Amino acid sequence: MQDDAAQNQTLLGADELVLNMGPQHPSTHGVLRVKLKLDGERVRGTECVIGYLHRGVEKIAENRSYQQFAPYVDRMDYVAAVSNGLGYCEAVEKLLNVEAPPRAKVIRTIMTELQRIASHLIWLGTHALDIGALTPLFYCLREREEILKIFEKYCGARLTTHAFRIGGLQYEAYDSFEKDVERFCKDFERRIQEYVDLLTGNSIWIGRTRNVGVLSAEECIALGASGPVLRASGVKWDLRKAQPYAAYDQYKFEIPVGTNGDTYDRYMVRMEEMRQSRLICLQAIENIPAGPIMGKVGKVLKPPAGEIYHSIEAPKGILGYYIVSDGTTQPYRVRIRPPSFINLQALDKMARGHLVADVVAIIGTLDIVLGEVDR
Amino acid sequence: MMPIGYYLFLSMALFLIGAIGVITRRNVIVVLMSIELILNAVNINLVAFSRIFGDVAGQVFALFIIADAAAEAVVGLGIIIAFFRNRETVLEDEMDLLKW
Amino acid sequence: MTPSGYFLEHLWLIPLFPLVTAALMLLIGRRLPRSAVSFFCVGSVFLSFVHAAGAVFQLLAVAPENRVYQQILFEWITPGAMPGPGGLVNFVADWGYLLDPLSCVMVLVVTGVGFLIHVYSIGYMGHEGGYYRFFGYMNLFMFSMLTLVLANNLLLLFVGWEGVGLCSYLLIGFYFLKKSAADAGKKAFIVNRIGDTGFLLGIFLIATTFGTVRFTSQMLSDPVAYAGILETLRAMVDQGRLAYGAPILTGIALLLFVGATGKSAQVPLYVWLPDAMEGPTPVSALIHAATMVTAGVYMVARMSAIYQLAPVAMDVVAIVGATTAIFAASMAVAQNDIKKVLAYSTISQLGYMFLALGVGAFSAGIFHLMTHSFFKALLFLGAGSVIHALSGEQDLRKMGGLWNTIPATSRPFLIATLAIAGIPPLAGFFSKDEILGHVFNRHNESLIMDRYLFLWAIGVVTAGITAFYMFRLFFQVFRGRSRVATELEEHIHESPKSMTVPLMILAFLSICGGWFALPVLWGENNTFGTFLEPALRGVKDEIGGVEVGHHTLFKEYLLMMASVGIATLGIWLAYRLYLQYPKLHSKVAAAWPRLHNLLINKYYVDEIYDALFVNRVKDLSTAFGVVDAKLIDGVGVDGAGWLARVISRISMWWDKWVIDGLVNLAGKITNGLSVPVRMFQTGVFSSYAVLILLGLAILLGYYGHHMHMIVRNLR
Amino acid sequence: MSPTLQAVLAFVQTWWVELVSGVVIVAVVPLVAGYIVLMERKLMADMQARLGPMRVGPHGLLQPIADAVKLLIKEDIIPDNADKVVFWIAPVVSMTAALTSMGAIAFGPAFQVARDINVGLLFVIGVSSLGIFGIVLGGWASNSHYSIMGALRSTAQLVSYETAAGLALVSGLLLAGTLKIRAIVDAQQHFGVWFVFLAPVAFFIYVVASIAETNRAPFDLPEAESELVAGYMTEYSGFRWALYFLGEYANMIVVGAVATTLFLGGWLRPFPNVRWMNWLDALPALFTAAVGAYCVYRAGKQPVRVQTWFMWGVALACFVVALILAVPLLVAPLKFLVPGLHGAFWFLLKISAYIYLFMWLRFTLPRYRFDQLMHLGWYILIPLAIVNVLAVGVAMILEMEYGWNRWLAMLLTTVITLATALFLLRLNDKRAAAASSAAPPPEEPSTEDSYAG
Amino acid sequence: MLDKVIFFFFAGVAILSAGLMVTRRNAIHSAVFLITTLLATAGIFLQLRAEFIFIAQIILYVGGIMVLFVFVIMLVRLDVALHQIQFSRQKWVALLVTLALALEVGVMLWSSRKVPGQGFLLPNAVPAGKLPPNTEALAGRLFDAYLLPFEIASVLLLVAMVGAVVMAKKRT
Repeated sequence: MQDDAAQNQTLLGADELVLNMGPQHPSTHGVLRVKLKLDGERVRGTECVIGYLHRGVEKIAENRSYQQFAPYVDRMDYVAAVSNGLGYCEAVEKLLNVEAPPRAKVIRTIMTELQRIASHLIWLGTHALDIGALTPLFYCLREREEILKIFEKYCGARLTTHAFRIGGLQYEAYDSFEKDVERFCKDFERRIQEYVDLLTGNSIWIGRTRNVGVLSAEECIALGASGPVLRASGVKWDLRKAQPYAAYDQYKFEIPVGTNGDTYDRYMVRMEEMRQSRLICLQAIENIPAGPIMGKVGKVLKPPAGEIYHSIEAPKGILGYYIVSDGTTQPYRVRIRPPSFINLQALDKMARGHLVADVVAIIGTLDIVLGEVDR
Repeated sequence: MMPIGYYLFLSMALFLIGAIGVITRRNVIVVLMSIELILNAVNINLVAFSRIFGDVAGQVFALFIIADAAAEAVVGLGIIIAFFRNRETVLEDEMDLLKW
Repeated sequence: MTPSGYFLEHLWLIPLFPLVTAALMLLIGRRLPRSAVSFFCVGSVFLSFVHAAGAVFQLLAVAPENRVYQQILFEWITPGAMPGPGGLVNFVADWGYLLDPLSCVMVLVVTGVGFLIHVYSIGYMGHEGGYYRFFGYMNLFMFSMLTLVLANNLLLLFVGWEGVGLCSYLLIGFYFLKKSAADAGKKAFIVNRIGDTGFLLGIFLIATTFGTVRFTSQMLSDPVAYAGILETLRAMVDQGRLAYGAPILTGIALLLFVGATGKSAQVPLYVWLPDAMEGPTPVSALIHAATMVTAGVYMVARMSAIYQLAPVAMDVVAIVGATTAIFAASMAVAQNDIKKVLAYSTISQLGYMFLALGVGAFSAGIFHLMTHSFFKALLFLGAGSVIHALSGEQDLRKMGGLWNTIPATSRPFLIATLAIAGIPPLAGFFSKDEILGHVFNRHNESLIMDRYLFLWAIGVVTAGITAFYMFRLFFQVFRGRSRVATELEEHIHESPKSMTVPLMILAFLSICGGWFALPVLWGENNTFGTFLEPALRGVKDEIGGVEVGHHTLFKEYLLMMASVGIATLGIWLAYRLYLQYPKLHSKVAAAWPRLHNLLINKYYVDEIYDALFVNRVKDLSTAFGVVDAKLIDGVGVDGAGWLARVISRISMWWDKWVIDGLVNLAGKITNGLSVPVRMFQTGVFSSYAVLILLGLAILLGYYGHHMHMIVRNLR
Repeated sequence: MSPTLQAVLAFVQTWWVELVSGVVIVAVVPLVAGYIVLMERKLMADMQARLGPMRVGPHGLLQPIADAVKLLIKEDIIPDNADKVVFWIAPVVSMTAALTSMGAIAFGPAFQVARDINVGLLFVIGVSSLGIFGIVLGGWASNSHYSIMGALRSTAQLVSYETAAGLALVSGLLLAGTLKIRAIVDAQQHFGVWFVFLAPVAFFIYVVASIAETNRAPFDLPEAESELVAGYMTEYSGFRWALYFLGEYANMIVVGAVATTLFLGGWLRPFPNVRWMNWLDALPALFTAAVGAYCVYRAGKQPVRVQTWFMWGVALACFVVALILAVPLLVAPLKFLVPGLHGAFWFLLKISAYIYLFMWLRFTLPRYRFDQLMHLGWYILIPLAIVNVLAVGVAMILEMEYGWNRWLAMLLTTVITLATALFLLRLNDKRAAAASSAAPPPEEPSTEDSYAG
Repeated sequence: MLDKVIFFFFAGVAILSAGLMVTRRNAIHSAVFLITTLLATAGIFLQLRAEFIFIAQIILYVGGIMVLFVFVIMLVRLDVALHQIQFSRQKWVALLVTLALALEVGVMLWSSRKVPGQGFLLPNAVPAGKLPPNTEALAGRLFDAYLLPFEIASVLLLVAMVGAVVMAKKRT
C-alpha cells in the first residue's frame, strides 16, 4: 500500500506528526512511553522510551544475601510474582546443587499455574479494555480474586507473595488447599466460557485483532520473543515441556500454538493456556505427595564460586536468571532475562503501517509489565 | 413582514462585507468564506422577494444557490489543499499565475 | 395503407446500436475484457440486423406502391429561405431515415453481411492488439454505412459517405506502425477527396436546382413543406422547365458520378482500393468489397431519376464501368498477392455494376451488388482464413494444396469462386447474366455494331477473364503441390468456429442469393426487379430514358450460353495453365514479356499518376522554389539590396534622427502608458475581483442615475 | 400600562406553554442527564458483577448531584497555549445544540417548545448536528495532539454517520409523509402500527448510526480512552467538561426521542388502536406505584436512618406520580388529561429503553477501529440506507397504486434490503480479506535503539 | 412588533459577526463568526417564514459546508499564517471601491423609499397565516417546474465531488 516514495510524504506534505503516547496514558500499561511517528493516523515508526520504573533490581542483588534478594524478584513482574519467585529459587538451588523435595515441587507447580491463570486474566481484562470491551476486565478480576484468595490463605500475601524459599517451601499447604484449588478449577471452566462468549466470535473483536501485529515465526525467533507471542506464530516451544522443571514432567498438558502470529492468535493461545493450566492444577491436586517441604539448605547460603543460568516458562515467556557467585553470601552478579522486555522489541515491527488504535491493541497483546521491562 | 427595504439593506451590507473580505484578505480560506457570505446575502434577497410575492420560486433558487455554494466550497477547498501541498502557503498574493 | 409497426417506428435504432457501442469502445474499450468487447460490438450489429429485418418485413406487408417509410428525427440544418425552382424555398436538411425497397436491400446486405463479418472478426482479430479499437472502428463504420443507406436526403447521405471514408481510412491504417498501411490509408483518403469534391459540387447543384436535397416527399405528412427531389423534378419536367437531356441534369449526374468513381473505385480513381488491402482482412471484406465501395452504386441508383434524364451521363457511366471492368480484370490476372487479386476483382465487378447502371438496368446493378457482396465477402473471408492458416502468408506462389488441410475454408471458397465465375445456378450467374442481357438488349439491332454491343462484348470478355483469374487463384491456393514454406507447414490449422461458420452461411447465400431474380424466360417473374421497381421508377417513362428491351427466349438462352461458355473457357485455361501444366504459365508470361510486365505493373497507372500529377505538383513546388531562389532572391532581392544600400545611406540620417526619434518617442509613450495598465494585471485574483467590483460600481452608477431619474418622475 | 409591557404580556399569554416547556427543558435536562449517568453506572456495575456507586444517598441515588457539585467547584484549567475564546465557547456550543434541538421534540401531545414547526424533524437533526462544532472547535482550541485527533475523528465520524441516519429517517418519513413531529406520531396512530414494524431495516440503521452520532461505544473513537486518552475532551476539566458530558447525554436523549417519534410510535401506548388492550392505560400508574412499593420495601433495610427517610421520600414521590397518572383514568371529567400525561410517560419510557439499549451495547462490545468504522458507514450503512429508501418507496407505490397488502409490500422491502445487506457484508468481507492479504509488510526497524540497556 | 425585534436582532448579529469574520486574524475565528452570521441569516429566513430554507441553511451551510471549512483549516495548519500580514496591499483601493458601491446602492434604495409599491416599501402581499405550507409548496415547485435545474444541480454536485476528490487526493 505504501511504497517508499509515499513513505516520506504525509497527508499534506507536511512533517510527520510525532505523538507522545505515555508515560501517562491509559493503555500503555504503566509508564511505557512510545513516541509514534504518524501520518494522519497511520504509524510510520515507533520509538519506545523506557526506564521510568527502573529500580536497579539487578544491582540491589549484589548487596543482598541470596535469601534477602528473593522478595525483590516479586516486584519485577508484579502480576506474576509467584513465577518470578519460582525461577529465582530454582536458579539458586541449581547453584547450590540442592533440590526441593517432591511435595514442595508439586505445590510450587500448582501455585505457579494458578499464577499463570491470574496473569493471563489480567492480560485478558486489560487487553479487552484497550480494545474497548469494558466488561471482561471485571469478570477477569472476579476470577483472579479467587486465586489471590488462595495465595493469601497460603502465604498471607496477595500480590507480591514471596511464596517459595530457596530449597523448598516455608509454609505447608493449608488444610483446604486442595479443595479451594479444585473448586476454583471446576468453576473456572464455566467462567472461561463467558469470555469466549463475549469475545471470541465477536466480529468487532476479530476485526480488531486478526491480521493486526503479525509476527512470523522467523521474526519471533530473530527478535528472541518467547512465551505466547512465540507460540502464536506457530513455534511449539515451551520450557515446561522442553526443559521440564518443578513437577511439570509428571503432568499431561498440551502446548497450544497459533498459525498466523497475529493478535487474535495470541489471544486464542493464551485462552487455551489458561485451560491447560487449569488441567495441570486439577491433575496436581489429585496426588500431592507427602513428605518434607524444605530441602537440605543451611541458614546461611554460601554457594560455591561459579555461574549458573536457569530459565522457566513464566506466563509472559522465558524468564531466565543468570547468577554469578564468588563464593560469598551475596551474589557477585545477577542478570535477569525478562520476557516482557524482550517481547517489547517486537513492537516496532508489529506496529508499523497500522493505525494508532492498533498500537494499543499490540501493546496489549504483547502483555508487558513495566516493572519487568524496567526492573 | 416588514418592508423589503430592510432586507435589501441587510443583504447589501452582507454583500459588501463579503466583497471587502474577498478583495482585502490574503488568506484564501477566508476569501472563500467571504464568497460564501456573498452567496448568503443573495439568498436573503431571494427569500425576501419570494415572501413578498408569495411565490416560492425565489426559495427554489435559494436552494440552488446553497447547492452551488456547497459545490464551490468543495472544489475551492480541494484546490486550496492541493495548493497548500505544493506550495505550503494559503496566501492569495502568492497565487499569481492568473497572468498573460 | 401506410407501413407501420414497431420496427419501422424504431428505424432510428438501426444505426444507433453500432454508434452506441462504437462510442463505448472508443471511450472505455481499453478497460473492457475482450469477451465484453466482442459481446457488445457483435451484439449491437446483430440487434441492428434484427431491427433491419423486422423493418423490411413490416414494409413488405403493404402494397408495393406504398412501400416507403420515412422518419424525420429532427431538423438538422435549417439555413432558412434560399432561391429555389419556384422562387424562394425553405431549405431544410433534416436528420431523417428513409426505408424503401432500395434501402431495404442495402440495409439488409449491410447489417447481414456486416454481422457475419463481425462474428468472423472475433476469431480473426482474437490475437491482435487494439481489439477494442478495431471493433470500435468497425461499429463506427456500421453506423456510418447505415446512415448512408438509410439517409433520406443527400446531405445526410454525405455524412454517412464521409463517415465510411473516415472509418475506411482508420481501418486501412489499423496497423499504423506499418508505413505501407499508413500510406495506403492516406492514399485512400486523398483519392476519395477528389471524388468527394465532385459529389459535394453535385449536391450543391442539386440544392440550387431543386431547392431541396431530400430524395422524396412520399409518406410525409406535409409534402409541400417537405419537398423531395423526385417530386420537384417531376413537377419541373411537367412544367417544361427541364427536359430530357437538359445540361444542368447532365452536369449534376456527372458530378455525382465523380463522387461515385472515387468511392466505388472506378477508373480513373480506382488506385486506392488495391492498396487498401493493407488493412485487416475482415475490413477488406466488409468495407472494401461488400459495403462501402458499393455506396457509389447505391447513390447512382438512388438518383436514377436524374440519370434517366441525362443520356450523356448514362453513357459515361456505362463506358467508365465497362472500362473499369475489363481493365481491372486484366490486372487481376497477373497479381500474386491473394488479397490484391480479390481487390482487382472487386474493382472489376464494381465496373460491372456501373455498366448495368449506365445502360439503365438499375435493378440489375443493385442485384449484382447484393450477390457480389455475398460471394466477395466470402472470398475475402476465405482468403483471410487461408492467411490465418498460413500465419500471415499472402503470396499465391507460396501456397497450394490446402484443399484438404483446411476443408471448412476451401469448400465455401470453391462455391464463391464458382459464383463469381458465373456458373449456374449460383448467385453470380444470375446477376451477371442479367446485366449482360440488359446491355445486349440496348443494342440497336438495325446496326451491326453500336456502343452497346461493344460494351456487351467487353462484359463477356471480362466474364471470361474473371473466371480465369479466379480459378487461377483457386488452383494456386488449394490444389496442386504445396509450395508453402516448410517452417509454416506444420502450423497450418483450420480457423476457429467463429470464422468458419460465417463462411458457411455466406456460402449458402452465394448459392441461393441469385434465386431472387430468376430470369423471366424460366417462367419466373423477376421478383427482385419488381420489388425494386417502385424505388427506381423514373420521372417519366415515355420521355425515353430507358428502353426496356424485350427478351426473346432464344436470345436469352444464347446469351446465357455465351457467358457460361466463356466462363468455362476461362476455367479451362486456368486449369491448363496452373494445375495441369504448372510450368506453362511462366512460359506464357515469357512469351509476351511486355504484356506480362504491363499487367504485373498494373499498366503503370500508379507510375503514370505519379508522373502526371504527383510529380507535377512536386515539380511545381520545385519551380516555385527556383523562382524564389533565383528570381526573387537573385534579381529582386539582391538588386533591391544594392538599391537599398544606396538609399539607406541617404535615409540613414533621416532614420536616425527623425524616424528613430519618433519610434523612441512612441515607445516611451507606450512604456509610460503601460506602467499603470500593467499594474492591473497582477495575476492575483483578488485584484481582479477589485476590478470587477469597480466595473460594477461604474455600471451601477450609470444605471442608477437613470433609475434615480425614473423614480423621481414617479414620485 | 405601557405598550411595551402590553406587548410582552400578550407575547407571554400566547406562548406560555412553549416558554414553560423551554424553561423546563433547560432546567431539567441536565438533571436527567445526570441521572442517566447514574443509571449507566448502576447498570454497568450490575452487568460487571459489582455494585457501582453506593455511598452518596441510598444506592448512590444522590451521586449525580454530588458529581455536579464537585465539577462545579473544581478548578477550571485552561491550557497555556489554548485559544481561550474558542476553548471557552466550544462546550457551550455542544450543549446548546443538544438543548436547542430538543425544542422541536414533542415529549407528549401537549409538551413541545416549537409547536407545529413545519420542518420539525429536520430541525432536530440539523440543530443537533451543530454539536459537531463544539467538538471540533474544542479539540482544535485545546492545542493538543490527542484533542485534535479526537476532533478530526469525530468530525469525520459524525459527518459520515449523519448521512446514514438521515437516509434511515427518510424511509420513516416516506411512511409518515410529513416532517411535523406530531403529524408523524399521528400517522402512526392512523396506521395503527409503529413504523419500526414497517421499516425494521431503517430502524436498525438509525440505531447504529445514532450510536455513532452520539459517540457511544462501540463507536466511541473520538474519546476512546485507551487510544486518545479522552479525545477532544482531553484538556477539559471541571464545569466545561461537565458541559460536554451533559451535551453528550442530552444528545442521547435527542436521538432516542427522534427514534421514538419516528419508529416507536412516539407517545402512543402499545397497540394504540386496539380497544381490548385499553388496560394498558393503567400500566403507567401501576408501574410507578410498583416502584414506590419497592422503595418502601427497601427503606426498612437501609443501614442509616437518613437513608431510610430518603427512601420513604422517594416512595412517596412515586406514589404521588402514580396518583397523578391514575386520577384522570378514574375521574371521568379529567379524562382529557390522559393523552398528555400518559403520552409523556410512554415517551420517556421508550427513550429510556432506547438509551438502555445504548448502554447495553456499550458494556458488551469492543470498539471499532477508525477505518473499520468508516467502512461500516460508507460501504455498508449508507448503501443499505439508500437501497432501503428506494425499497420503501417502491413498497408504498405498490400499496397505494397497486393495492398490495401493506404488510406484504413491507415484507418485500425488508427482504430486499436484507438481501442487499448480506451482499454488502460479503463484499466488505472480501474487501477486508483483500486488504489484509495486501497488508503493509513490516518495514525496516527503526535505527534508534532504545533497548540498549 | 415581534417581527421587527427578531429581524433587528438577527440582522444585527449577522452584520456584526460578518464584520468580525472579515477582520479576524485567525481563520478558525473567522469560521466561527461566519457560522454565527449564517445562523443569524437562518433566523432571518425563519422570520420570513421560509422554514425549509432555514433548515437547509442550517443543515447544509452550517452543518455541512462550514464543517468542511473548519476541517480544512485544521488540516492546513496555519500557525505560520497567523503572523503574516492579513490584508493585501490593495486594501485601501478595495475599501474605496466598496464604499462607492455601498454609496450607490444606498442612494438607490433610499431614493426609492417614498414610492408606494416600489422598491423600499414594497408591501406585504400575502399575510403570514395564509401562506401555503412552506415545505410542500417548495417541493411542489422544485419537482415540477424546476425539475431539470434540480437534476442539473445534482450533477453539478457530483462533478464537484469528483473534482474535489481528484484534486485533494494524495498523489502517490
